[in-house]
Amino acid sequence: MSIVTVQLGQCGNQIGFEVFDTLFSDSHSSQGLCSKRENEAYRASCKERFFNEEENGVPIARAVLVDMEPKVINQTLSKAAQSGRWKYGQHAYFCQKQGSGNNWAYGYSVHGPRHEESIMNLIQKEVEKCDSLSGFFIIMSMAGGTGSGIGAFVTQNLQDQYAHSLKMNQIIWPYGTGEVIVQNYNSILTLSHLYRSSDALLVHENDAVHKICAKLMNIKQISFSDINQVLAHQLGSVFQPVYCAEGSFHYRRNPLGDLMENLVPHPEFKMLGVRNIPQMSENSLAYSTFTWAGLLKHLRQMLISHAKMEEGIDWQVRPPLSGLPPLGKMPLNKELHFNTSIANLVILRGKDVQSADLEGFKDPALYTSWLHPIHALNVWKTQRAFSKYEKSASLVSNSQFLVKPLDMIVGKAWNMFASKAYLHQYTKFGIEEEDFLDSFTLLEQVVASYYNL
Amino acid sequence: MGRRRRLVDPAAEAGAGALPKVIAALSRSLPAGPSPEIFRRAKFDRPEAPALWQLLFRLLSPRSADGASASLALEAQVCLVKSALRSQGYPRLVLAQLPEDGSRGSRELLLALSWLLARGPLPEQLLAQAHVQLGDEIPVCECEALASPGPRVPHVEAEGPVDIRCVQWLMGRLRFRWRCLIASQQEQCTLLSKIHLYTRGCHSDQRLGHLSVAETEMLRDPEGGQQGCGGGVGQSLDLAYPKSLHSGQVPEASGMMCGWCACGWVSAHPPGSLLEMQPSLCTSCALGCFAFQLLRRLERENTGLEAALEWRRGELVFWRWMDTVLGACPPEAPAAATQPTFLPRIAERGLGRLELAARELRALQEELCEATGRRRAAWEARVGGQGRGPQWSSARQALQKAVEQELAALRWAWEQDRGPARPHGPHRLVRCEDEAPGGQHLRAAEVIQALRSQEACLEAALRRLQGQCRQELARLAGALPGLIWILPPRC
Amino acid sequence: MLPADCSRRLVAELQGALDACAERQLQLEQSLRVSRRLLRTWEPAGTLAPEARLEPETKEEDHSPACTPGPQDLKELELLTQALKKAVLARKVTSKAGERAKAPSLKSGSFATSPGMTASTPSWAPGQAGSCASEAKPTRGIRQTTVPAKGHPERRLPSAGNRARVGVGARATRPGPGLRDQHVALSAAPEAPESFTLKEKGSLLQLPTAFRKAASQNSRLWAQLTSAQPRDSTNATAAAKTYFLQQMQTASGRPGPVLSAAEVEAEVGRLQEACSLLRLHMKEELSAAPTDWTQEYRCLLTLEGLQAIAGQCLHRLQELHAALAEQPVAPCPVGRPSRAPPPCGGGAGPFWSPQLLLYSSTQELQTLAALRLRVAMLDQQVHLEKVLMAELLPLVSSQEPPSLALCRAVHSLLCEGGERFLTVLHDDPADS
Amino acid sequence: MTQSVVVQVGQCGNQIGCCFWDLALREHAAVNQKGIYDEAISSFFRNVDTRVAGDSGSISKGKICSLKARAVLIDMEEGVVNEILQGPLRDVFDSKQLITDISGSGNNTGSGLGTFLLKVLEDEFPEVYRFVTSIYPSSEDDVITSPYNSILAMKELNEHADCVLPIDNQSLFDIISKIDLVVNSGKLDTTVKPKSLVISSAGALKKQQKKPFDAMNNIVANLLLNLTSSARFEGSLNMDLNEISMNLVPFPRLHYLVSSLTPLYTLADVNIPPRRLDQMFSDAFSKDHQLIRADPKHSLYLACALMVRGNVQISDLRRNIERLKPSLQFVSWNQEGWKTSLCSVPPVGHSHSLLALANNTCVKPTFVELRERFMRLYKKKAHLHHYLQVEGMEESCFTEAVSSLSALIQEYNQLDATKSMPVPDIPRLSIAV
Repeated sequence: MSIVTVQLGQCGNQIGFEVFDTLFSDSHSSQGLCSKRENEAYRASCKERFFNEEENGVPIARAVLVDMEPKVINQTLSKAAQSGRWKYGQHAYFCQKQGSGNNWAYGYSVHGPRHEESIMNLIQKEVEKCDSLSGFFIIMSMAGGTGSGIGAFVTQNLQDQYAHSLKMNQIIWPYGTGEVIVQNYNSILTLSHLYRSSDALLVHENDAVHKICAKLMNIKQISFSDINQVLAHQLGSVFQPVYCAEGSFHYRRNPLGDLMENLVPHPEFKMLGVRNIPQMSENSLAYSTFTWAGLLKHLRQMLISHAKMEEGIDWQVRPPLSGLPPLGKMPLNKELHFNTSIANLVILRGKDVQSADLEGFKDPALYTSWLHPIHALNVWKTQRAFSKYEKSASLVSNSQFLVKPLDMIVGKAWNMFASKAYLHQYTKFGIEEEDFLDSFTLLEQVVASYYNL
Repeated sequence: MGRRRRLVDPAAEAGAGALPKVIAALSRSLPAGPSPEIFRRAKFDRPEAPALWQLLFRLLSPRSADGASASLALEAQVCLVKSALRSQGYPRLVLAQLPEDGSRGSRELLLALSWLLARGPLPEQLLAQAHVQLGDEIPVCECEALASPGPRVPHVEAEGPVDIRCVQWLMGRLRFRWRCLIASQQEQCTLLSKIHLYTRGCHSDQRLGHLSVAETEMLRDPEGGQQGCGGGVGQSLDLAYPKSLHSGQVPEASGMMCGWCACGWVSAHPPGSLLEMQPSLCTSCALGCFAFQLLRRLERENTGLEAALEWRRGELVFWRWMDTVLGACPPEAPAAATQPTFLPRIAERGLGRLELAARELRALQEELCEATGRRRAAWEARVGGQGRGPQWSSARQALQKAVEQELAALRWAWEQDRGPARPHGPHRLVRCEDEAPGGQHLRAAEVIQALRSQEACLEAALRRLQGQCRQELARLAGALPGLIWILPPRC
Repeated sequence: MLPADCSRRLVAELQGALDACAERQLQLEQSLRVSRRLLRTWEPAGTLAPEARLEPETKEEDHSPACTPGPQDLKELELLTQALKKAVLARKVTSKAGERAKAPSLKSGSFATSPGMTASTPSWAPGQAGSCASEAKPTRGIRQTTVPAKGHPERRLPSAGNRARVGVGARATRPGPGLRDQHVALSAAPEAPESFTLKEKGSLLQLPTAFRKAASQNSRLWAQLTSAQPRDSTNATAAAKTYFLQQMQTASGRPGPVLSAAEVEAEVGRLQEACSLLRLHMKEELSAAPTDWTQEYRCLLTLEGLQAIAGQCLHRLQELHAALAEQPVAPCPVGRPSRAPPPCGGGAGPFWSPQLLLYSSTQELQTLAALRLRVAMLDQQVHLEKVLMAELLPLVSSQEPPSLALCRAVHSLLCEGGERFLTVLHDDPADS
Repeated sequence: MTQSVVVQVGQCGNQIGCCFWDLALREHAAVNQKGIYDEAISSFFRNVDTRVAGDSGSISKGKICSLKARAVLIDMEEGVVNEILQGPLRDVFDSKQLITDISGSGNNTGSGLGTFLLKVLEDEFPEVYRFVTSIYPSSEDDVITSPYNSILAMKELNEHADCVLPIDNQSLFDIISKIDLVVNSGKLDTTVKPKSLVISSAGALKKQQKKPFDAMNNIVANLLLNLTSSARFEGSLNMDLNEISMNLVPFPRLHYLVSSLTPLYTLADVNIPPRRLDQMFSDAFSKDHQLIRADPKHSLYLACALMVRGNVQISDLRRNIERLKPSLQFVSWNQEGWKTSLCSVPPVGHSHSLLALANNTCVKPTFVELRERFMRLYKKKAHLHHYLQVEGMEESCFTEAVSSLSALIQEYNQLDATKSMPVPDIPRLSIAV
């Protein structure tokens, strides 16, 4: 089954490129540590999902590029074309000459409706190229204006027009210290709208990825390209093909559906975070060996201690004694260190994957009291190694990972809202105080629901 | 095929040899039908019970007669037969009292079998359910699916109380599953349509014009054996199904049937049942050749059909014989009626459904009562002062009659189950871009129309129920002070 | 936390629905695999089918024996496989020699080649399918078909059709000496492989004769059986059956037929349908604005009539309830109760009849299929809604004060289809 | 790429404008060596085939034929514009882009006509952002009625501009002196670079005498250059012009942004070894680098933008923000009020540069002073009659203007008042559980 990617805004387009490039390089790498036949099947599966029939031997990404200024789109298109390995569709992009100027309202209420037809037509054309459509990846930033505003608008349209197809929004969470001043406003508007129209929000925090670049990848001067590559790596490690079931040698046909069914069925819990291990520079990789037990031990601790990477994990954090209700006996501050999960998906790739033991993730104490680990834990495997890592593990988690950042954003936005700062920029384009209040209400509920797991 | 057919016209050969032949024909037309000798011995209640229990089990649970339950212990089969017969209204309680181990009661079972045979064309129904599906079939209704029997394999059920959020979680999962199903089905439609299009003009039957998946598959992979039992199909099933379900027949069956209609077991074949083939045989028997298999199954079905025809022609002999069997039975003790009997699990779901219906009806009655009361009062106020001449009374009678007729029609609508106009059952899909090749075939557009109206009805019903709930909850919310309820914005 | 019995019921209902869905999905996926395989390039026997390629190499050996027919067949297949391998090798050599540097559509990764590419066996054109002489041939080998194709006077098609016929024919007569000949022929005269895709050459396929015969016999028999149906009601047989049933009833020592569970379910179903029809009718009646007294009177009469019918339905329901309550309950170890028997079980009639359903485009087919699912889904939703209402509404209203979390969840489940949720705020933020 | 139109009004406006066009052309020439008319150039230049008459001569792709600035030159005297038309930049404008009059308007073209145009533009193109770079007179200004002009202009700026970058002559003058000091001190290893943006050879205007005005105009032109760089060139974090107003203007009237440019020697044609990159960030917040006499560090920030050019990465930016943040005071509801952009193309001849724009209450003193000077004059009704002669000008115009300014000052006062107060978090919506 195929997935159509919609890349929106500067951020969405830059990341989209890196994602396709990662997917392509990995599936064409000969370092998969598996048989040639298996490698071919893996490649075919990846191709069906993300690329169209080739044109002169060059596969075409199943993607639609949207931005309100041509600069980034041109850059992205030509970067892909220059790679010579894959490219974007000739007419699969839409751009305008005027950006949304960081104004969510402008993207959502002006650009969106104005260009609705063109954008939806492009998407439809892409959809028609799929024998079978699983759903959409919508890559966008949360704080900008084009990606977030038009992204929310487009997602809503997709919800109307392709109600049954799955919609996963890949959202880039802005730096806590700010890159856009109105980012908290834009963010709450984006999130609240997506909560209504999207099925799952896969969130990447710029801060976290930035740290990974600095600490794990050893990059001194970190560029957006570095950040996007790490991000693409994480996404690739989740969405490259994996086997259907234990002992199966068929690749999963609809991973998006499987993922959602296992992670986001509850309407109040749609935010997913990704963690992966190992992640390191190519130089260090050459000297490293890993065991599944070691990787999974770290990954588990990353999960429960809310660590964003394998370095600096707090090993003191322990799951609450099972049997005890998570609230109550524990001192409150201790409680906050432990990250309670609703549901987790662990993806393992590489050598001897069948020997990996996942008991550690099956502990009921890791999960909210109302969901049994049978419902809450899902494991995907393939022995095909991912991107030069002999063994690697990724975790997609619906847990309290994001509740604090969300709480922060809502809090800051609320402070600003209470002083009515910047509101005129939004009301100018039809987003009224009422709309803000709706967004606050919804997100406060989400925060409360996540806190009260 | 183990048995050669000996076709004899029983009508021409009325006499001593007729009965065994008719019974033999019956046997051949039933899945795993026992030999006539067993029938004969059963008349005298000889210990032939296990074979008959098994036969009845296959007859009564065709759908679960695949690998999973075919291997059920005899006790379980006995229990299932008892409950199935009971739920169909089998009158004799003696059956219920037969030992659970299935060791005894061959005559009683013979009676039960005959009872089933007397009630309807059982062999034909079984043959129909198991027919070799050559075309891409699609049921044009959802009746079957709606009457889904639920899962075969018992799963982990909730132990003790659960949180409402868990219910929400399961509900959400269900929504996702449906969506995935829809996506897969759309894909299957695309592929099916392609296969039909590409094989245009290949079918010898002019009405069909193109090949079906099963037919194409047969051509695609005639030497299936070399490629590992049908390449993908057998293999995939092996992995997709729980091991216990795996019998060689299943892959074969599903490999060739369309299954695309997702109506699941409409087209699922009771494996080998008709074919006198034991499931255990399947993995190692001559399954190698898909085409060969298909042909063999078709031929077996033909044999079954011939046998059924033979049975039809001569069954009178059987019924006369059954009279003697019944005569040999002691009458049931009246006390049996008061003894505790088994009952299929109607209780939970059945009673629940009954209560739901009663609740709905009661609500409706209240509404009607109120509405009528108001109308009646209004009406009386209006006509109170007017004179009532003979003209009035005749008009009144005419009106009463009209209303009666109208209501009778309404009542008829549900008493007749569904309107006969609506198409039902599986149909063979044929791609036909231009005019139909003659005949009164069903057209997709007609089915779509029928489905649309059904959809509209169901949507309305759902909205009504949701509205009801909204009112109820709003009433509750009103009773809580100091709180603001903020509803999600309506999209 | 929900009470235990409520929990059990809801979870069981939802699990049941989930499992049913999963089962459908499984079946769909199986048939999808077949369809996808059909649409890919057809690789001739002897090479691995694309699906098989998904297997890691280590598994390869384990697999083949599972389906090997028997020692005899095994031997044949072995020979055939060898023949094919040699053909492949020979082809590789020739192409390396540069004679056929540009073999058509030979993709890397698929070492596809066609068996039976010899011109020595008699050719057979599908166009003259009527004169299908091949049926007489007892060989279980592979013969090839030549198809007159544009530009190629002798273009070969690896006719699966023919091979199918062969496989089928082989059943009647055990293999002759053909295979060995084949072997020789194959290795002796390898030819350029041709990919066969349904898209390009599907219309050249031909069903084997034996199969066509059996199929037509099959439909003839079905027709006979269906037409034999009226004969069933010949007086003597019908009378004998009726008599038998009566005897059974009498012998059971009970006066009349007992209401069976299935019947009860069916009747409840009918009454439910009745209820919705009545309601629909009531709505119509109430929404109409009577303009004169006859209409007003008629409306009144109708409403009263409806009320009466509703009363009767309710009464009947109570009777059913009573009947059920009489029967003691005993659990049964296997199987779940089925809902009412399908009204169209094995078809509207008792028999399977091969009716046709014509569709004109992929889109139409998709619409049809999607609608069928939609109807099934809605039906399930309505059912679940009712179950949830019955279980949850009393729970919410009985609590004093009701738990807000429960209220919210119930609202989401019952009023929003579980897709959206509401928020409850304290009126005054300072209060909290 | 968003395209912009430059409207240069009055003597000052035209001089700065032309300096800007000159610098922009050099910048593009350095980057775009193949001479292709690309998106970057199209943001501020049209490509015209001069052989074709009329409007149809525009070329959207391919080689550069003849570049025309997207500009309108307006003055009520012919002098400056004529000077331009005779200078090296004459080919960048065609006659249709010039509006001049010989009547003159007595030293108030920029403030009067310029601000009037704002209203016209607003009516005509409501969706297009209007940025104004306005030069505020120093207290020693030789035009006696300048307070009147300024206050009247302020009202228009208040109401019809989206963003105003106030610049005062005094600050520019101080900066020039500082650059001279650095360049001439000889302490640093300086060499004159051949291709950089040399004040003395700026060339747009006659260079008979090296007036400080030229150098001062050059600073403002550089400000514009950096302001538009992200719109003109690629970068990993683009900032469109409209984003400036969106991010930096929390309340419609508080749209006055204090700007600072660092390193200052990028403004000189000297090659000074770069100091640590971090120093550049520190400088941007120092009093000496502001283009208006103000001290943002000791006032309240409403918002701040850092527009970086050259080989600077996001990590450098984040590090410096973290470093500087503690020393700066941000309004309570905008503690992370940073807007950042990265443009990969540095100014010609330099490795990097930074333009900081701050919405800071430190502009207030300038306004207060302006009002005082106005009041001094207005109390005496001095020179008022010159204005009242003009049709449509009434005394109410003055009172309205001054109250508009006072209201603005009042808004700043209120914000300043919150500066030292601890601000409790506003209670959020309270979810009932």
